[in-house]
Amino acid sequence: MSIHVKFFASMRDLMGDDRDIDAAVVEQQEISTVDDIWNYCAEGKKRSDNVLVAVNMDYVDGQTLVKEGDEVAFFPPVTGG
Amino acid sequence: MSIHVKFFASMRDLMGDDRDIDAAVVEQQEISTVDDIWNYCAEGKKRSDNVLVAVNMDYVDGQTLVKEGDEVAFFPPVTGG
Amino acid sequence: MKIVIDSTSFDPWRVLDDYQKNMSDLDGQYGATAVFIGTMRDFNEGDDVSEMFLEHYPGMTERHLENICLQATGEYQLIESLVVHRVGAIKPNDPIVLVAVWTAHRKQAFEACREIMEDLKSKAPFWKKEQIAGGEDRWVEKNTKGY
Amino acid sequence: MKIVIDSTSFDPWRVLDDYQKNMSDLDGQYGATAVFIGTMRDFNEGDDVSEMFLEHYPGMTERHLENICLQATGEYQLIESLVVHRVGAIKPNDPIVLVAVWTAHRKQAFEACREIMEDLKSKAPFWKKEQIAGGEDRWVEKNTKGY
Repeated sequence: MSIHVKFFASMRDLMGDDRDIDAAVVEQQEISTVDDIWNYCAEGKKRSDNVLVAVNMDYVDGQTLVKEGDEVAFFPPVTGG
Repeated sequence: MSIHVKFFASMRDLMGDDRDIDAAVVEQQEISTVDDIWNYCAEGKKRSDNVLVAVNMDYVDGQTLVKEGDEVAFFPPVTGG
Repeated sequence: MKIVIDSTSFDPWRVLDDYQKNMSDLDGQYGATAVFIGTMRDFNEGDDVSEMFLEHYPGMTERHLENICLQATGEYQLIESLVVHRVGAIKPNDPIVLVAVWTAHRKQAFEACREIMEDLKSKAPFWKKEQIAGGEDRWVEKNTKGY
Repeated sequence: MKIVIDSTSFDPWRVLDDYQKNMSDLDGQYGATAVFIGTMRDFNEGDDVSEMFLEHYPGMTERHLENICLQATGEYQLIESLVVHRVGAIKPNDPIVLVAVWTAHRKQAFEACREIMEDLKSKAPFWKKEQIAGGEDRWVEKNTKGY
């Protein structure tokens, strides 16, 4: 089990392709919230205030707890329609 | 030349068919406004507050002056759409 | 801009398809289309309605609808607009009215379509007479509220 | 209620015709239909746009659109609703989005259609990338205002 991290649209251009964070890494790095996930993946890049986050396809905020098996997605403001 | 008077929908049920008021009658009866037309045609029937009036297909009120050749229409609130 | 008073049943999607095909010189310009269709229901105020007759004031009705559309065109920068309204004998599930507008952006399309409909409902000279199942004809006295 | 994510071009009037034909058990019940269609324009923010790519979040997009329609169904007593949204490569004049609702009365139809569109524009996970004539691709940064 691991945490699946997805980036969409311009967020993928910034952060690279989707990635999995292994369970061992989650435990070792004490990754427990959405903010922790970002910090682990971002290599120092700042997260803009308008970046949206979803856990298991529901919108959440940065303090939301994540667990192994979760899908965490970061993406820019939506522009459909 | 005469004044053409039209009634629509439930107003026709109340007032009867369209009619023309001859120029001679217009002069003799001193018919000069929409209200005068109603009073001439209505034989004492009261005009409900919500009755709409158009002269030459434009909405007007009762004090509007009419002249020979005009088309004056009385009708109930509209219910299209 | 087009106004149609139609004494026979019309298919709204086909009317829209045809109208838009004739707008091909405007391809790429409009980003938003808003459409409203009013359809005859088979009940009203608690009664089953089997048929309806729609009377209008020939001449004034067309003129009033044109004025509504002209005003909306200026107020909302309409690229195109179309109004179709049935008259005469109407059966349940028949479309009664179609209002369609084409604009650059959605705000204008939504607002213009609704405003044209509200103006039509409150001022365009049409009158409905309902045939009630097992009862007499009756003139419809008022419309439902739009806001 | 139906949600469609479509990777090929669709004809909105035909989609509506087909959908409504399958609603024949509801004939006579709905008195109002409101439709919005968003179409790709050939210019944006002063530039000519020759093509667009629409990315989405498979799974979350469908789920979010379903939730929007479920909520609107309760709030506005929708009898039926349909949302179709394009993804992938899109050309000018292609329809991008279709929202349609069927209700008893017009107030609910107008309000539900607009609210579904505004929710879709502000929260449904879609992203547009424009191909500018003689320029580079660019992600669209924001939508125009809906109110």
